[in-house]
Amino acid sequence: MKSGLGFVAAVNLIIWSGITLYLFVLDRRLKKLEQRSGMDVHYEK
Amino acid sequence: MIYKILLTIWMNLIIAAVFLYVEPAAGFPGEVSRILFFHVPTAWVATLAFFLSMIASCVYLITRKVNADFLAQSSAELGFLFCFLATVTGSIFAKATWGSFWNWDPRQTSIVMLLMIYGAYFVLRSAVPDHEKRRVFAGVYSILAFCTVPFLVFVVPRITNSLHPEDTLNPASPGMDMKTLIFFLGSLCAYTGLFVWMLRLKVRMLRLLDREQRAFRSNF
Amino acid sequence: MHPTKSGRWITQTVSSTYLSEAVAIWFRDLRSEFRTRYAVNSILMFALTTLVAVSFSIGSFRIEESERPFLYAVLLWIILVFSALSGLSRSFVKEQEAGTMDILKLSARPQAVFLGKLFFNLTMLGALGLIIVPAFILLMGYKIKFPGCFAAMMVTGGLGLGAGTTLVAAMIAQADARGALFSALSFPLLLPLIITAIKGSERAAYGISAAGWPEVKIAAAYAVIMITVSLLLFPLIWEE
Amino acid sequence: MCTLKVTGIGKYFSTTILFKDISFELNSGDVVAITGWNGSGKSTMLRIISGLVRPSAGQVEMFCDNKPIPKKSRRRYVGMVAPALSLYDELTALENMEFFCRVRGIAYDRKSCFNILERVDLVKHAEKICGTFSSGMKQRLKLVQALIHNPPFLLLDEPGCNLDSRGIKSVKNIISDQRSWGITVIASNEKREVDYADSIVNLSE
Repeated sequence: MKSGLGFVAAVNLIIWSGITLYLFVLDRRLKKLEQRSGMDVHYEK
Repeated sequence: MIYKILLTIWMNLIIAAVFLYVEPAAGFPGEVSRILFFHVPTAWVATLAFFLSMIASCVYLITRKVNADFLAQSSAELGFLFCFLATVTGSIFAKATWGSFWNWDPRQTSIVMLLMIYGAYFVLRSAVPDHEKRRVFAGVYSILAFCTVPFLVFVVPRITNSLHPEDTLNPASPGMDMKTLIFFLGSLCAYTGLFVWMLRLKVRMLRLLDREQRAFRSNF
Repeated sequence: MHPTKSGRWITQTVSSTYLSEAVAIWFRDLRSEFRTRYAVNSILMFALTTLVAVSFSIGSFRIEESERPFLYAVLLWIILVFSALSGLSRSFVKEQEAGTMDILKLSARPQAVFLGKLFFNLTMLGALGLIIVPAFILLMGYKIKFPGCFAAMMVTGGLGLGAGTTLVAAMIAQADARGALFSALSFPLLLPLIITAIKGSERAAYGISAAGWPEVKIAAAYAVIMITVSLLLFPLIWEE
Repeated sequence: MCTLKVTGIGKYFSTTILFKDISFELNSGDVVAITGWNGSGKSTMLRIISGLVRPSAGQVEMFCDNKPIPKKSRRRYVGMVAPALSLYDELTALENMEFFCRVRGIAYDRKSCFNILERVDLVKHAEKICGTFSSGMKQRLKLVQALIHNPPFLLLDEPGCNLDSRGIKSVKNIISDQRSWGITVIASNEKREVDYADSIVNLSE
């Protein structure tokens, strides 16, 4: 195994964590907005 | 909620495994083949998204339910994003294996064509001020564009020969060992899950926006 | 049709077909065009200036003999496609600008409007081809081994060009930013046709055995499919 | 016997409401005036009835002899005049009429066209290019265009605009003629035109 692979994997993991974190934050904010406008009934818990 | 956390863990697991656990596929120089675990799923998701967008457009034109158009629009936007990612990853892969970023391989030609069609689709959406008309036009354009795709599939390969590896990463081919296959399919699933997640977020956003406009209207 | 208390009748619509109505729209467009030269001037001037520019900068000896069939086919189709894109949206855009679009919507069936406009666009393309193609062949010294196949390629290619752009023209006429939008929307749809037409023209010029004229068939199929799909979709964008 | 039934019509744009919940029903012989301030949606209302604009809510139904007229063939039953509807400027008056006859599938007949032109005093301008017409003459030709197929539903959006006293008289004649067998909807704020009507729908209320 080449030595650089660990580094590439780490960078990838960080990027992916960033993306998923962003998606989670977005999810929460949308849920709040939906609750405020009273249209969360149709959506998941 | 739980499936999103599972998806995140699964995604990270796949990345770690792809770089650190799986051996590079035979027939490619060095570690190059590892990008295929990302390139193929993005291309797959792009295809799925565009297809979904076309179906949703048809549904909108028949039923005139706004939700169908939200789905069509979100799906087209995500498809564009994934298509772009597939182009970039494919281009990097091409540089490493064939020596140039771009050489108008049939696959590259068709992907550019798709990017152009959906680029035009977004331009059309932004150019029609009336909401309902915009939805109808976008739906009509996407169906019309979809009708030209078979020609592209039929015509383009006649022009140049493909260098695109067809069999090396075909799950059915015997060249792929068990370990690679598992993580390859795992990656496909993870990407599809991610697409579904993003799609729902986008649809919810559009709904909220629409809702807001309606609420504003009923204040009168 | 419906007798009323004063004994009047709604004027009967007798023996009217989509085709006869389409022809009425086609002839009206031709008549207007003949009087104003609104579309034909812009298309032809665009085509002629491009042709002159190409011919002036390349001439008839710059490109090697062996490369000519292919490169000339590329140049010819680029000239044809882009001059068509510069003017084919005019027939719809003009209706919109003159404020006659609504009156057409009120009086004609959508399919008849589509066919009428398609016929008009094909007439424009025919005129364009009749002038530009011979001029190109003469100016550039384009030698064609199979003139019949070449002509068939031009005709089917032109048909496809008209078929693929008419619906888009109807859409952009009702949108903002009309001029630039037309090429942007049409080009991706036309790409398979252009590739086919270039290949077919090259083959006809080379004189490679063109058994069955495959490219001509593909272009014809393209035209047929686009016209059918457009006929089905046109009422959606025409009627509110 | 024809009926026009408008139920709960509303038109909204993304952030505004033009009007909502407009309902009325008309039978042959009725003349109704739609009034309202500028921008209250008079023209849009007529465009909705004619089928040019899709309402955001409610529906427009038309019946002739108790048979509903499908939306597809509505154009054969509706004649409309509006400032925004222009005729073809490059054609002569007669050519315009010929075009509308052919496109509507009516047998084109020079003599009957002249008869209609006579109703609006345009006979001597029949062979002139419309681009050279004055706005009053164009308005008269628009009236002709709306009458060419003898529609039972006549929609007039400011029929008297740009017309001189003789033109206004012919509008009056057209409306009283229409009263004898069909439905007329007038959108206007002119007192004179509103007076032709038996009932009034006010969009600004």
